[in-house]
Amino acid sequence: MTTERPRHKWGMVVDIDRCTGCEACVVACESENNEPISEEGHFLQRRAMEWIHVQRYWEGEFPEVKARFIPVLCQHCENAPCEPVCPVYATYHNNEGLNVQVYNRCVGTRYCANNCPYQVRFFNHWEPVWPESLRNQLNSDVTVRSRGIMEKCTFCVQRIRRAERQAAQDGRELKDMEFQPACAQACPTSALVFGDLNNQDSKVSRMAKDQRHYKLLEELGTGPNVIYLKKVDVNAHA
Amino acid sequence: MHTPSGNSHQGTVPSTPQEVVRHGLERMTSAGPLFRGTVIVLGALFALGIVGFIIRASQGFDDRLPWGYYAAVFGYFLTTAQSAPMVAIALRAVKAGWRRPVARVAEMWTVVGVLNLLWFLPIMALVPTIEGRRSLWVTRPIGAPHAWDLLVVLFLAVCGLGLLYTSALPDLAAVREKGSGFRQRFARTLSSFWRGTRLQWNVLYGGIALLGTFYAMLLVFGHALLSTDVAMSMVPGWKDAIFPAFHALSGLQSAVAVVIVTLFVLRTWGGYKEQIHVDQFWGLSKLLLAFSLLWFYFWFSGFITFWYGRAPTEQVLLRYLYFESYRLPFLMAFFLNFVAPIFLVLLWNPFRKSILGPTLAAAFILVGTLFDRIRIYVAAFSAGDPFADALEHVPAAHLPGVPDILIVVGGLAGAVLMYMLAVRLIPVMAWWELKEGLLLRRVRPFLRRHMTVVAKPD
Amino acid sequence: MEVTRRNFLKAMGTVTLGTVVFNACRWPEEELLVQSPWEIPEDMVSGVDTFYATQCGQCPDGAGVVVRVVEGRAKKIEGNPDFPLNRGKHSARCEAGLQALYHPDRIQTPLRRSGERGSGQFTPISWDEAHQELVRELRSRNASQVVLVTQPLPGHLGKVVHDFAKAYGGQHIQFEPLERTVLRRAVKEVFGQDRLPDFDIGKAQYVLSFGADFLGTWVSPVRHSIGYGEFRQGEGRRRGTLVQVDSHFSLTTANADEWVYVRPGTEGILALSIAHVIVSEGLGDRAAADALTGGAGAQALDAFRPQRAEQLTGVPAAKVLEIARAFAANRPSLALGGDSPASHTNGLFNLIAIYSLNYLVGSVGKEGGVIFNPASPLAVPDSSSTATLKEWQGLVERMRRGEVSAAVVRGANPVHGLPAATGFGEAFRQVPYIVGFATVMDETSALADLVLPDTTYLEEWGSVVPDPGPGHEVVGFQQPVVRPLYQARSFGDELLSVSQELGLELAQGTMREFLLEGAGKLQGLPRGSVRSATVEGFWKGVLQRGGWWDVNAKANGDAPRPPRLPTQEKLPSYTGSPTEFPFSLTVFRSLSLAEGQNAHLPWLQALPDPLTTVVWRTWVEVNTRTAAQMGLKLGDMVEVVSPQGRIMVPVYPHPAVHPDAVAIPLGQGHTAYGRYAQDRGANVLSILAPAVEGETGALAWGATRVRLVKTGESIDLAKFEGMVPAFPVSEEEAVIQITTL
Amino acid sequence: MQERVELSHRQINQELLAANLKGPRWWWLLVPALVLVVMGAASAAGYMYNRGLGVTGLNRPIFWGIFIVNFVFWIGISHAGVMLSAILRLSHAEWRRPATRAAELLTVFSLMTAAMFPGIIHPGRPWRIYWTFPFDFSRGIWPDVRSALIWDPSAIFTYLTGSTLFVIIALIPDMAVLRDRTTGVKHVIYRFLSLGWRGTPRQWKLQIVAGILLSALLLPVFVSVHSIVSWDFGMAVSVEGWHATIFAPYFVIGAVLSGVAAVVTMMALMRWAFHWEHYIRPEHFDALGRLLIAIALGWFFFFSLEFMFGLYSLEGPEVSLRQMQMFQMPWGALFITFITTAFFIPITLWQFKRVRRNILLMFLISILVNIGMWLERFLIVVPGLMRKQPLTFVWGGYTPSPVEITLVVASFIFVALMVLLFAKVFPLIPLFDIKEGQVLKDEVQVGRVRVPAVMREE
Ligand SMILES: Nc1nc2c(c(=O)[nH]1)N[C@H]1C(S)=C(S)[C@@H](COP(=O)(O)OP(=O)(O)OC[C@H]3O[C@@H](n4cnc5c(=O)[nH]c(N)nc54)[C@H](O)[C@@H]3O)O[C@H]1N2
Ligand SMILES: Nc1nc2c(c(=O)[nH]1)N[C@H]1C(S)=C(S)[C@@H](COP(=O)(O)OP(=O)(O)OC[C@H]3O[C@@H](n4cnc5c(=O)[nH]c(N)nc54)[C@H](O)[C@@H]3O)O[C@H]1N2
Ligand code: SF4
Ligand code: SF4
Ligand code: SF4
Ligand code: SF4
Ligand code: SF4
Repeated sequence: MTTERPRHKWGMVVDIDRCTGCEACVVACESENNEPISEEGHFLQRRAMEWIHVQRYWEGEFPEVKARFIPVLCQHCENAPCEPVCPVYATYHNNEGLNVQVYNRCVGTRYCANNCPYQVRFFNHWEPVWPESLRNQLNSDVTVRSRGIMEKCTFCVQRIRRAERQAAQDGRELKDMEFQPACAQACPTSALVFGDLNNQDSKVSRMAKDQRHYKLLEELGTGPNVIYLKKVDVNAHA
Repeated sequence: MHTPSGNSHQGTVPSTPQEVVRHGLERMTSAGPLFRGTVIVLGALFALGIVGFIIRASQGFDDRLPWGYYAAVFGYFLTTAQSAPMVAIALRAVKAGWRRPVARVAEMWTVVGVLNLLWFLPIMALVPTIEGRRSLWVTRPIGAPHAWDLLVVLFLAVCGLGLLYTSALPDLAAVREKGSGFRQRFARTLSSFWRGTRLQWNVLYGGIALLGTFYAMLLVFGHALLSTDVAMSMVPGWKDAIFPAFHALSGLQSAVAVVIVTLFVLRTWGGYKEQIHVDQFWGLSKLLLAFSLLWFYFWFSGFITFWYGRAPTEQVLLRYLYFESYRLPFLMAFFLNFVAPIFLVLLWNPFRKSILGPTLAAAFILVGTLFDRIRIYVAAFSAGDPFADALEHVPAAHLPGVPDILIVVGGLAGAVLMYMLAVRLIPVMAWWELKEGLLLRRVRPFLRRHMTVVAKPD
Repeated sequence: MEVTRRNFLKAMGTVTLGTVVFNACRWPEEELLVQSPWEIPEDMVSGVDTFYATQCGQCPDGAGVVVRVVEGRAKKIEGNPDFPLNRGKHSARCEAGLQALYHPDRIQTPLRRSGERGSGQFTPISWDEAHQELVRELRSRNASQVVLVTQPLPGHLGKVVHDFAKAYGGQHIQFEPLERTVLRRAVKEVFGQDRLPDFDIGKAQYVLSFGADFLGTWVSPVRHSIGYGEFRQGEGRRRGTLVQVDSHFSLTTANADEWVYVRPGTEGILALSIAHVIVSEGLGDRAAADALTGGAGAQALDAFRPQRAEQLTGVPAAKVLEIARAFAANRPSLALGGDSPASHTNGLFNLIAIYSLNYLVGSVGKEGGVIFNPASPLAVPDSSSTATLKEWQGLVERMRRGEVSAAVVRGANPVHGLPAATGFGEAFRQVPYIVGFATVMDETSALADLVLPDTTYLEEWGSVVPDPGPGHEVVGFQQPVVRPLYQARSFGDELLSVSQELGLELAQGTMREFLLEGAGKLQGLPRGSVRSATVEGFWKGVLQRGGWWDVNAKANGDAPRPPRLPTQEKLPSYTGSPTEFPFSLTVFRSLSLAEGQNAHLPWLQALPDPLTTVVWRTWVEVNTRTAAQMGLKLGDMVEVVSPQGRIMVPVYPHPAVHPDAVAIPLGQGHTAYGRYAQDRGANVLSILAPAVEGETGALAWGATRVRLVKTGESIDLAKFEGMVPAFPVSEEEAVIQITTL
Repeated sequence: MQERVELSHRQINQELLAANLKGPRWWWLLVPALVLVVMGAASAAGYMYNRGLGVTGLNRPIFWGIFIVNFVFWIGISHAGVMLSAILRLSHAEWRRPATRAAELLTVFSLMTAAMFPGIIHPGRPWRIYWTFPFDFSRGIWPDVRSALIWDPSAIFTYLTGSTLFVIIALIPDMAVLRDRTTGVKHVIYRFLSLGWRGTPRQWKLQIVAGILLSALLLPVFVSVHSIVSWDFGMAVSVEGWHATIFAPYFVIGAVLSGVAAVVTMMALMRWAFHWEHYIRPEHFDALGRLLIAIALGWFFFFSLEFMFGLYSLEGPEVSLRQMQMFQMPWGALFITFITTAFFIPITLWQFKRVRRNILLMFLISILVNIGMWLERFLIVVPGLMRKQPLTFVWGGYTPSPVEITLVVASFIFVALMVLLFAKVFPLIPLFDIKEGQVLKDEVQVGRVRVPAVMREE
């Protein structure tokens, strides 16, 4: 029953010159994707989950101190180091550029997490628990993972599918910017933009060609589908 | 139990100590036309090599590129001739009974160390400074790598000669006693103090062991150092921890090969049919098999890690060293160092147990190693700017010109020439070891058969 | 022997197996189900969803949101793309409204206190009973002795409460911990406006911000952030420059192109010094300069010569010149201020000086500058002014004197949110009768005699007139997206119903009907985003789009007249002597928990502070060097001692805090407020001096000095950052790449 | 000098079968105690299955901890068996005879133990681990052969099967001995296990051929197993401390070092526990000591290369990883412990013959070596993950939890228990091998000394 899908190549542009570090994207993603609540203990055990998270890097010393922010999520690498190491194909590349995580297949070796250079894979060390009432909020489009399973940003694949179904129902092509994943949708500064990199006219394609573009840890050759736009600092000695 | 049958020792071996020396002296002194002809040809080739060198040198040392083949020969000497004594050292260490005719043949090759020392001097001018590039020398000790590499090459040559001299002492003493002419004078100068007292023998045994150990460690260290300083670190982005070990291992493989080929030559044309037997080939061919497998294993360990890692720098390196620029030398090396010796020869017991089989495999390996050194050193010298962070693109291969061919051929000729001349001065068989062997071997009846019993003194 | 041995082994085996099995018998059921290993769940169709437009109620700013509802359950809150204020965007706090709705500690039924006040013992009662009791009590009391305490209430609910208080005769008092009183007064004095203006950051070329954390927590962060995105990399414009003059390293400071460290409380002096430069160098608008100085020109500002300002503010004179010139040259430029400058005893002086700068560069009422908001088209509160600390102190006095016989509290938590030194908590306990409307029991409602289960904003009708608005008329409509949970009843409905029984002159019917009436008025205008011939059509329209707005209905009237700038500096004063209390205390809102209103929501508790990445805790930021000198490491517990009290908090060595200051976020230290908030962290308000801003009587939350006392204890401080402070390992391998483009 | 005792076959049978036929008293005290510990560990595992891996100290980014360390460690120990049996058998090392079965058993049991870690202890969902096997066509999903975690089980199971066969084949003659000396149920069991062994020449020949064949076949497997284990790490392009080309041979030789040291430990224990002074003699420890010197030196060479080439890259994260490893507590302390116990202390002490022949000292040193080698794995696995890539924001730390420590400690107890159980049923020293040695031993008179010799067809 697999249907032939148009060959999209989903990607995201992250303009870190726009990003303020407000973390709206973080909660949006947690809410959309049924991420377990990260309790204090989870942080102390360093097992907190934030599929997208904002990293802060310090530079310099007081008073010449700078703090810079960068949102980091799964880069949906074209050449993903996490994929070939998974013994059971629980994480694989689909033909739309997504690094897909099939929770049900995962046996929990955590090899993929070791081999993800971006550290964006999160393991369910504990069974996630929600108080009964909070379970009402769980997104019915997204699996609730159990313990022993790896999880990570999916590019909100459920939203992609929903939009595709809608477009199919309406008998039309998907439109650029018709939908956004939760994080990009929330981002107040529009630092995150999602779209089809195969479509030359899409916003994301245009932005990806900005002269500020770079990829995280490009030297590893992972071929991320997340493209960053450099931070501008007029005072930086370049 | 299950080793080859054929009690080959009986009867054929000079069975008394006196016989051993007499036969040896005879072989040392009688040089036939074949020998002379070869020496002349080699001498001529060597002279041509010097011409090649002069042509290169006249172009100066500013550009590294034209010197790639010259460096490859240096690496080749290190891998073959200078590694050959390892065979003697290792076999003595494990007290292999069949080593006795092999040891001197192997350690005699250290004479080439002197040539390689001279050979290395121009290379020092070619190695770039380490500031701002990858290098084994993370912080800079004085003159690194130039000083240290030179020291290693120097020590290797000296230590090699020392080892040769020490182990040859009793035999030189024998030449002193039994020989004549310049040979005797030479032997007398070098061995006048040797009286064969118990103490002297003990010092000798200890000295051989000590120098051997030292040589072995120095050699491994030298492989690591030189292969890194003169090859790997000159290719931007090449970070391959196994490479020095691979270089050393390749040295062991070639060492065995060199010894096998030398044994074959000595046996076939040198008149040592009685001393050199299928036993020696059989023993060495086992080693050759092991080293050839290890050659693949070490190569593969490095290769697969880069291949699987798929980082762009590593991909470019693979393309440069294996798939594009130096594909031909690599394929030759791969075939000759691994595929041919293993699958054509060594896997098949009848071949392996023969004299021709191992020799053929060894010959493959010697040629293959030459290609391999070319792949490594010429690639290192033609990789462009060693101060770059990584290879951005695949540099083109550097093809040999006429001077390069002259240098390679001349260099090899020179090395063989040195060996041939050395054989005239120092016995190529360790007579004292052969004699010792005679003492420790017995043939005993066992069940309904006779078996050789070899005693192993502690 | 044989038998015993065998039995022994057997026993051992059984026990071993037993322990394993026994241990594993609580195996989660799902694990034993055969899961499909090849079907990807995301490929499967699940429920059908509906989207309802409504208003964000997570903070007073008012954003339009769309709530995704599947089978009657709210699943996701998203920005309403149509809503002019936030245009589809929202903040982390907004998103977490779902957890306020489904909070596991929601009050489910009306409760009557059954133990000592504050003991937390309550008995559930029926709504009927509760309602009767409420009516009875209100009827029986002297109305003038009754106070109605709420959070700032905009729109129709505000109107209902306001009207109720008026008709009934009680006092309605609105509470906000870090008040905007000074800001409102400054806007009034400088621009002559009652409503807060909109700052057009997106079109500005140069933004000079004095202390305002406008990207994080100040006024309308989502709206500012949308503008900021444009300001940075908007298409077809030059990248703007943001200079942050601040004594605290806030999220906005972190994002500024330049951080100008200024001595706390002297921002006004700096602003005036900048004005001095602009006026004296003739860089600015001449007419404005004349008006501001009363025609005296730079002379009038002589007290603020850069050299002198340098001594007072600590900002080098050269820097003042540089900023002044850049501010004047790169127009449109915009000056705004808040937070730190407003938090001192000279707050009004500071803000007046700061906002006046806009006149000099012609940014008043202009694109890329300060844009004014028109009054609401409906007669509902459009500016949520709150009581000042002075007024609260007055109320405390009245309570102490027994002049308050009953209090009805809704949505406000002054017991937690007023500085402990005001004595509010004590006084409040003496009020004879307290009614608390709450969704989750907080410190204030926990003291109530009658606790009524309120609805969250996702379950009730209402409206919002955003303050500040986007520069034109907007009325946001709020509708329930799910049916009220448990027995929750909307405060507005209950108040209307009570008023009817009390026979007060108030709107009849329910909140929905009241709102419908308001919709009718708008429909009658007829202009704006939704137009319809019928009220029903209009109603449907506004509910679909989440509100009504008219982009052409802008603030009218003449350009405001510039105020006269002060000629003499006004310096802040502190509580606590510098020798005894060497550090000035910076109190700041938590990005996620705000002033504590959101502390009950686990997503927000778990949201890392953007700079320290600390979660679930309160911490004190001490400069890295200072901490090292004092021998303090991450997680070392210290007592922060002010003249008013002490709290225990762990240290976070912070590279960007001034060596003479320490900073503590608000938000934690709850003794109630549900499982996620209770008993975690410390409430810095409990050591704050009840200092007031001299002119307005507002809380001066920056006026306290403290000292640190080592306790020798240490905790593991939960934070998101790894085990080493994040720094770039090398320039080539920088994660964040920089360009000067 | 080799000291040998003249032993009759009867005496050999008596002494070596004592444990099987009678059983020492301590066995009955020790085994239940060990069972208790293993039971405790089983409960810990049950607790972990129940709660999830949260009960470990694992976290992000340290996703692999001491379970994997222990896995690598036991795989390493398992190399002892084949290393000793196969290589020594192929090279006719006479002193191997009493050590072979112990070594092989160590292989089998440590492999079993090792396999448990990635198999049923370490994964998040061990009850799904069978998904890593190609077991079902209808699932439509096959394991991904690109994953080293698929190579792992394949290699390990091949190795386990092969080495088990190896043990069984070597057991057959001894089973027959036991069969002939028991009655009742035991007799039936031993009769079954001896597979109709009558000791005919044909049977002997087959047994020997099978042994040789298995030796030769197992050698590549033995190399591949640990190479593959090393590739679990080396292939990870993302973990700078892991992505080194040298890992395969470095791991293999490290494994051999710890494996042979473990054999020393075990032989000392066997000698003391079963009073096998006649069989396990100082000369064996001496020989093992010399072997260990060579192995340790080789290991150190690879270690140095690995370490130096980490720094060679001059990459920030890599350098800071090394810095942390050496200078930051507790890693620095662990590092010093590791390098002194795994190398410097042993290599120094082993130089002395008096040490090599002192069984207590050898026992203690062998334990030191394995403490060091365990730490070596720890220092590879954990710090590498702690400092992954330049994303310093995520750099983390790791402390193993009590559950992890319990399971790791219990793995040692488990192996001991398995060996003890085995010792109850099977002889720990191969009777036939000892007897063969007795038959083949000889002496040669050289001058006035009698030199020990071994009979051999050569
Ligand atoms: N294949 C199949 N077809 C059937 C049936 C069957 O069993 N199988 N059963 C038949 C029967 S008995 C029935 S009754 C029909 C039911 O058919 P429908 O009436 O189409 O019922 P649903 O699909 O359950 O839901 C209708 C929509 O209402 C939305 N909704 C949920 N809550 C609210 C709300 O509060 N307000 C508003 N405005 N919308 C809301 C939901 O999101 C959903 O999109 O289907 C009939 N058709
Ligand atoms: N989770 C969930 N629950 C729902 C709904 C939902 O959408 N989701 N929808 C609700 C609604 S709208 C409805 S109408 C109800 C429907 O609820 P039900 O009335 O329970 O409907 P069905 O599930 O279709 O079951 C009808 C039964 O009648 C049997 N049946 C079929 N044909 C005949 C017949 O000719 N004669 C007899 N005697 N039996 C027959 C069928 O085999 C079946 O067992 O479910 C309600 N419950
Ligand atoms: S970012 Fe990590 S998880 Fe995502 S595709 Fe790349 S390697 Fe895999
Ligand atoms: S943790 Fe799961 S997804 Fe990751 S490698 Fe293991 S089985 Fe595959
Ligand atoms: S794309 Fe979706 S899953 Fe990925 S980070 Fe954004 S919201 Fe989360
Ligand atoms: S929501 Fe946007 S601006 Fe805020 S942290 Fe995320 S990416 Fe940055
Ligand atoms: S700032 Fe306040 S009103 Fe605006 S989206 Fe966030 S929580 Fe809602």
